[in-house]
Amino acid sequence: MIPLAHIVVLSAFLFCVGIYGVLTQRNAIRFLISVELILNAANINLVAFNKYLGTPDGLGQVFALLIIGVAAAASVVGLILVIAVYRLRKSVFMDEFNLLKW
Amino acid sequence: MNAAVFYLIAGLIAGSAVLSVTVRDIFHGAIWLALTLLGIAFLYFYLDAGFLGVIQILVYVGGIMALFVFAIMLTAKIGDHAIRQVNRQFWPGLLITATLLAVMLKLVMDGPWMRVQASGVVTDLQTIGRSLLTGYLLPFEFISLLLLAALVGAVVIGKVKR
Amino acid sequence: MPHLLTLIIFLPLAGALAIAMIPSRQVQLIRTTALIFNGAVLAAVTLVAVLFDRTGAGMQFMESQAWIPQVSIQYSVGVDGISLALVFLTALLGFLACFATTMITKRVKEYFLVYQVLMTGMLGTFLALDLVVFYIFWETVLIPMFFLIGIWGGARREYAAWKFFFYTLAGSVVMLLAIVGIYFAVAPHTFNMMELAHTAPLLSAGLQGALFLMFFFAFAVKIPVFPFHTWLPDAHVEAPTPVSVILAGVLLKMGTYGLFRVCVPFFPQALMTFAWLLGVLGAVNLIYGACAAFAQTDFKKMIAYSSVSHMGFVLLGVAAMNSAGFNGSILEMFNHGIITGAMFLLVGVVYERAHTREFSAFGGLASIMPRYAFFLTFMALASLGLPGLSGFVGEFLSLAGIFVIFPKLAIISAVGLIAVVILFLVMVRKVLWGKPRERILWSDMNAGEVAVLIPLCILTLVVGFYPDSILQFQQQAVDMLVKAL
Amino acid sequence: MAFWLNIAFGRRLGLGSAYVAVAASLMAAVLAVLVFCTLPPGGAAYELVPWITINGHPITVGVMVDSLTVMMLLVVTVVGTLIQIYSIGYMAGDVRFSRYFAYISLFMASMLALVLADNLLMLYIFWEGVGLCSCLLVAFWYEKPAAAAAGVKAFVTTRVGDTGLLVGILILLASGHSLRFADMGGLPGSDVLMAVAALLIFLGAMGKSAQFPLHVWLPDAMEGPTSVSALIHAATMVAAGVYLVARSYVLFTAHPLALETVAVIGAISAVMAASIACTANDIKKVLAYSTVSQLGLMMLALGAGGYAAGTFHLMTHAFFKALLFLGAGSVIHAVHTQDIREMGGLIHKMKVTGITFIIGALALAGIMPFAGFWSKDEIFIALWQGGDPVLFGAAVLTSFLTAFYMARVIFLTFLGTSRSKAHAHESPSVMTFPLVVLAVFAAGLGFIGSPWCHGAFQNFITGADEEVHFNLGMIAFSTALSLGGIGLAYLLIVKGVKLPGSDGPGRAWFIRLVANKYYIDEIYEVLLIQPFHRLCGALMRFDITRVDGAVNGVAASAAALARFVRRLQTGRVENYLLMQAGGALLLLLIILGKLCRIF
Amino acid sequence: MISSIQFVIPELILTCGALALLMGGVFGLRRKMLGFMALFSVVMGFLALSGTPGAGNIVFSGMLTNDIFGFAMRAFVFLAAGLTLLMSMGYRWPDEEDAGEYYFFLLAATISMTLAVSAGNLLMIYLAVEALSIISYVLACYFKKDLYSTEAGLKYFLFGALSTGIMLYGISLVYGLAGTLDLAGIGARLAAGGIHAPMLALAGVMIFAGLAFKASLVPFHMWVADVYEGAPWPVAAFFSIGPKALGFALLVKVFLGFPAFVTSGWEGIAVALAIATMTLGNLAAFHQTSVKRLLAFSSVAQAGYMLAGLASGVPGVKAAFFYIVIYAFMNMGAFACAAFLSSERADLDAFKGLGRRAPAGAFIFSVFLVSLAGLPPLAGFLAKFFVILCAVDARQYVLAGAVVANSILAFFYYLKIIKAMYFEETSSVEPIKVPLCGQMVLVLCLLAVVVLGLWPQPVMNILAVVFP
Repeated sequence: MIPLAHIVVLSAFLFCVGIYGVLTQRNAIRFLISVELILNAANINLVAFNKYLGTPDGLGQVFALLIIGVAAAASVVGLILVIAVYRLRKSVFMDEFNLLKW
Repeated sequence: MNAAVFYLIAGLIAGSAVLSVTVRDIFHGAIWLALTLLGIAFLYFYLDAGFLGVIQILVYVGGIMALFVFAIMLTAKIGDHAIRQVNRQFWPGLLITATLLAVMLKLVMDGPWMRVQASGVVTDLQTIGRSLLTGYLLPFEFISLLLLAALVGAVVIGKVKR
Repeated sequence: MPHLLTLIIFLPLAGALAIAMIPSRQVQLIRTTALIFNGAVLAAVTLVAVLFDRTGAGMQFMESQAWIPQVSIQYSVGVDGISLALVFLTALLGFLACFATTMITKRVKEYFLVYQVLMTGMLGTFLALDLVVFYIFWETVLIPMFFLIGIWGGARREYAAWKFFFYTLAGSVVMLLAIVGIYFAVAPHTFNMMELAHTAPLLSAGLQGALFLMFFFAFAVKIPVFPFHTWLPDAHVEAPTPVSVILAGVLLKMGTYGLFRVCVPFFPQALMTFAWLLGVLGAVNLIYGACAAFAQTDFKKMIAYSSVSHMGFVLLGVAAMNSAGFNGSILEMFNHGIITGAMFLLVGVVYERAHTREFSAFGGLASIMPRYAFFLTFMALASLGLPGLSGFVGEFLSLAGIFVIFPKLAIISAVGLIAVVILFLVMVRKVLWGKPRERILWSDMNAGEVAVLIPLCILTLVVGFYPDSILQFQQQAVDMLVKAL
Repeated sequence: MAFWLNIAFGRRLGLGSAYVAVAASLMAAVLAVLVFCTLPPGGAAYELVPWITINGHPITVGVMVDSLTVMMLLVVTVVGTLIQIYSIGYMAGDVRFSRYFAYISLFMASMLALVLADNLLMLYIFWEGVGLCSCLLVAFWYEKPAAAAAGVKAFVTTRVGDTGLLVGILILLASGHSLRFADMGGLPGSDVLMAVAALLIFLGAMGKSAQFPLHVWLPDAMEGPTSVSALIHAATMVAAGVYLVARSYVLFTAHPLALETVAVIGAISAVMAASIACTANDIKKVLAYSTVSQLGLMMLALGAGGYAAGTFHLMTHAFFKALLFLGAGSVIHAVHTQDIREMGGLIHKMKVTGITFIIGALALAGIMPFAGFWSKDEIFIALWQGGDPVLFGAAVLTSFLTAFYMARVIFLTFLGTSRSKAHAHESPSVMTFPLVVLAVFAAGLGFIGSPWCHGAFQNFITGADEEVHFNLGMIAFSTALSLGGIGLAYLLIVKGVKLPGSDGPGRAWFIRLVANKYYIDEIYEVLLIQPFHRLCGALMRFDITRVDGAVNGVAASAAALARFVRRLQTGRVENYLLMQAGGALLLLLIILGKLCRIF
Repeated sequence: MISSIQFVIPELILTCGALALLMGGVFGLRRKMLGFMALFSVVMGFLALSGTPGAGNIVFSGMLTNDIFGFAMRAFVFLAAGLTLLMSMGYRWPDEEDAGEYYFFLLAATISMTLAVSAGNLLMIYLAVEALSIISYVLACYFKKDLYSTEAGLKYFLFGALSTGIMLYGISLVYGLAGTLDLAGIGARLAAGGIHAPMLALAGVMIFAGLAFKASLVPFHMWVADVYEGAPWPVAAFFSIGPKALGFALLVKVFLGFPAFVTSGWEGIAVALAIATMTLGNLAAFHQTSVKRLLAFSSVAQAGYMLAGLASGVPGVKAAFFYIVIYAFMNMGAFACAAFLSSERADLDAFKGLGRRAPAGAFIFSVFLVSLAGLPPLAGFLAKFFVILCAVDARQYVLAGAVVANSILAFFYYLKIIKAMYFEETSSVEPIKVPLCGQMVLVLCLLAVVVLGLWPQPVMNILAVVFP
């Protein structure tokens, strides 16, 4: 099989893509997409470590499972916040929300 | 053979992930994200985590993606290509990302995981089930509270009084 | 009276509570209450002075109570010859300034409330024997003073209040660091000043020097020593008259008292090293203050700068490191409190009538206000160090002390004293002499104003003619300090 | 001891009225006479109360009485009493009549205490006390700007000298010596420090006795009431400087340099002031410069070793100069001007004043047998014996000029024709009585120092027992000198003879120089006063812009920094995210760098 | 298992309370009634806490640890929740909408925090923190029709989602490195050595980022001011004490609990961050005119002082937690005063003349502000004093200097409020009334600040037990 490191490289890449999206994209929904990528990168790690390190109680997979649930919850709240703001301002672009500053 | 499958899946994941955050159209981005998540599900299958793969497809591709599409539909005009998608800190952002990637890749390649090979232990569904109800009972219970809170939160914020 | 000192410290605070109970409309009652409590403090302090054992060098009336034993902080108070004079000064000026508070008409209740808190802070500072307690009282003074200047002050009161607050705060936080530093430097760790007087001198020279300079900075701001003095003119000028009296009379002494309580006994080696610095700063203060004062057109500002000048003598006395210097220095503190306190009262008297403090508005007041002329001349003479009045004794002792060590500085200071003389004589000439300006129909000082000044005049005379009346209290303590050096 | 009663009386009763003051000083005078009668040979000293301890040296309040003290006591009390009597008339009608007597009494008390003090510090204290009274009395008519300024000038200028005295005291203290006059004999003679101390003490004396270059205050001090000028600026206080030198004479005699300095300064003052007096037109200014000149003469005598001569002249001078001032006061009282060019022929209207004034003038000019003659004669002898021709010449010149300007004053004021429009009249008897008494003293006092009394004074003051002999040559010489001066004045003033070459340009500048008092005031103005004002102004600006500016600068820079930091909070969340990610990355790099030992 | 259940009885009580509140909200109970219910369940939970079994047992297979630190922190969380509830009950809400949900969220957040502070497993820590975060986003957005409140919620979410995402990735790396997420297990693995240090540093920084976000340390503090300003006053007050204390507790748990985590490469980091945090916080507050923003930045600066304690060795931890306890009272008091005396997003002008209009309120507010600034003899001084003491003891002189220098800076803006209240006058003289619950929270905090300033023994004794 391929070495563990290669899978971690994949997850690291995914993580960085997520960071890239977070840092450079204006659209709040794109931000959510990026965060999903970050969470999935962590999940890949967890599953891979679980497989390679062989945790007997399946911690990695259990954690990943829980994270999927959390990610769902976070997405829900995140999207509803985006929509709440959109309702008031008709915009989803993060750099336009700067009433609160200084 | 095995390795080739992995690299194929990895290529799929990486490529669609990049596209999901770079394509101009947010809707397309969501589609690419779905593809990424699907690829990750395949990866789970590849890593002998079939249950997780199924859940990934069900929850993410089925549930969360639907949410995304709804949200996009509610907020954006499809095909509005004229609007800039990249903010004003593209270069610093890219720089940070690139540095981070370089550091992480270097660390991973130097790290202990190059030599680690897969153990024989296979986490099957029973193991997961047993763990969730014994050792990880509290998180399992707690996440229900979390979901409830998120749900209530979504309702509170989302509902509009007529 | 086992808890006499504690009583003294917290009596004003009790007064504050009592005042808080009175509805703010009952101005006269509030005033009377404040006066009663301050009078009680004065009485208690007098009692301490009477019971004080003049042959004892150590602390008397000591009280000690563990407070935060984890870091060995004690509530510890006591009085010795050095602090006694200052406590008496505080109580006296506190009482008189309270009595002289007639010009405050707005927010009287709040005024006396913070005034009482201020009193507690000042008395506590002079009586505390634990560095942390000392620091606490020291800082307690800041906020009331900030209010007193900022609410009841003159035109630029806010600026003055800010400046006062931050300048002195900057000094005191450095002191806090030094306090913590000395705590860890000595073995066993302690904040107790009495123990520190024994253990701190054993520290290495470098450490002593560093801690000394930190403490000195804190005190220098308060004293104030050039070039850290610029808060003083602003604060003094903007503060209402009774507050100026307290500010000049007592607050500045907190700094000099700190020198005696901390810098001298704890860091004898560092004192030897930096005595020249103190001396030079003292001389600079003396001359610089007098010259800057001379150029002022504002009566009150001039007095304020003259305070800077007088504080130079205190520094010179400390730098002398001998009995004459110390005695002179402590006496000068006391005298300056009395004299400058009276000076500010006198400035207040004309300000209330003229509503300006510019010299150009005055002139020839001797003809229309003879009583005022008497008091102003008297105090000006005391200020310029006329022998026979108290100012001279302190100055002479300081000079005699410093001459032994730094003769050149003493000579420079003696010559600089001429500037002080010019300063005050010219002031008298500008304010009192000459032809009175037209349309001035100011009344002479009333009985109340005279009553406040008379005790101060008497003290000035008594100390001037018979310095031992004060010196006898401090002699033993000073001897002990000198011996420890 | 009863002397302290003097002080107590003077101070306590002074505030009442003139009569109380006069009574008090009269009592003091009586007591002084008593002291004189009971004085034990060699003097007596009484230590009374411990005052302060300076570095282990106890300073006590004490009284020292010896012949010098007694002489001063007598002078002060007698002259003081007479002048106070005179003042009752002179100051009549002044709004601050009682305050005047309060000040005078305070002065008397301080002066007596000064004379009685047994150590330098006590002396210094009352030294300043008399200075203060002088200042207050000079500025007594403070409504006049000139008077107010003169008061300040008097105090400040003497204070410059006092600073020297103070430092001198400090030197003595610091080198561990006693400040008591009685112990001064035991000081180490060769010590340079002691010479410095002596010179500094002399600086104090210079200030008080208005010696060059600190004499400038005395002429200005004439702004005060004339009776004050008589008491303080002629008879007593200014003599305190001479007294101080005499009192600490042992300190000076031990150091030739110190003594020479005294003599030289005295000589310069004597000649310079005498020359100025010749050109002054204000009667009080003439007398003031004359005082400076005579004090210089005393200093000269002391400096040349003529201890007895100096003190003798001090005493006689006190009487006749007080007389002159009072006479001048009487004149001013009558004609309401001080300019001698506007007087003349007053002797006809003011007989008593005129005659007594002339007696005083003759005494001052040194005409036999008036008091001044004998004391000046003593000085001449002392200088002659001192052997320095320059100093002797200076004394001679002074003496000549003295005779000249006194004659000038008399010719212009009392003789000749009246040029005054004012209706002059004789002063009331309360003023003329002291004049007469003083005139008696001025005329007769010299005899106690004359060979006819076998040099009673000299022996009294030095404690020695020597016979004084007539020195006929010297008598003739000095009499001729004085007469010469008077004659010259007669020629110039009365006859209007012009000196050859006096119109020439070469002389003009000299006369202008003298008439402008050698420009010393102007030099001070340029060299000291203006720079001081400029310095103060500069320091104030420095204080505001630099010292305070630095403080405000710190605050301002903190505020500016805060403004910048606040702007970091842009309100744009992507900036926050960038900060966050960048910060974390930076943290990571630092830690990794440390791990790899890069840093 | 029984003991595990016993251990979480307080949380169970809270859960029941939360559900009851949800129901109560649905049935339209008044806000005040709901408030009492919430307070009741918090009090009951607090009482139940004292009945939990003694330290030492394994709880939920190590998901939670039953130790004295966790116990004390849980008690603290209850205290913070109680104060927040009291303040919420005293606050003048604009309407009755979503009242039940509001208290539900508060209780749910409390549960998350109590579980987080007693967690024994990174998995549990992550879940609890994430739950708290999600609830916080909603709370910040509570005024959902308000531009500011929604913006605050969204910003909080955007910042928080990234932070917790990064933390999660770090946790996954720790799993890969140690093979377990159990804190004790990780500790053992770290102690055994042989772990790839750079990778551990990467994981450490990532976890740190997530926790520092909660504790609002620079550079993870940027959200604080915006979120506080947009959120309702009681919510902002809650954020400033609850999640912040949680962040510190977890930092201690993860980083200081297992020194191997931070042995290599981390020297000086905490000191630098502490200095940066207090300085930037104070500087940013310097020119603020919005009082809530000002207090928000002040809370950032205060976090810097706490971190200064943590950066000063073992005794410093004690000092830091002493600080946190005192801070909870004084900051809550300050927020409550500001909330009761002004309105949402009030600026300094709104405080003019309060010395007249609400003498008692203005006085108490001044006490809190002065205590926050660290002036004796109030508790805030002692807290700062102990931190400085520990910093000097640990030879962190620069740190100690920074603390005192910053306290000067801080005085400036605290005094600005006091100045507005006392020095300046307004035309309006109508008195301001504070409701009873509000008075209670003010008096409670005031007593704590004054009494603990003069007599800090109770807190010190507890801390002596917690950190032996």
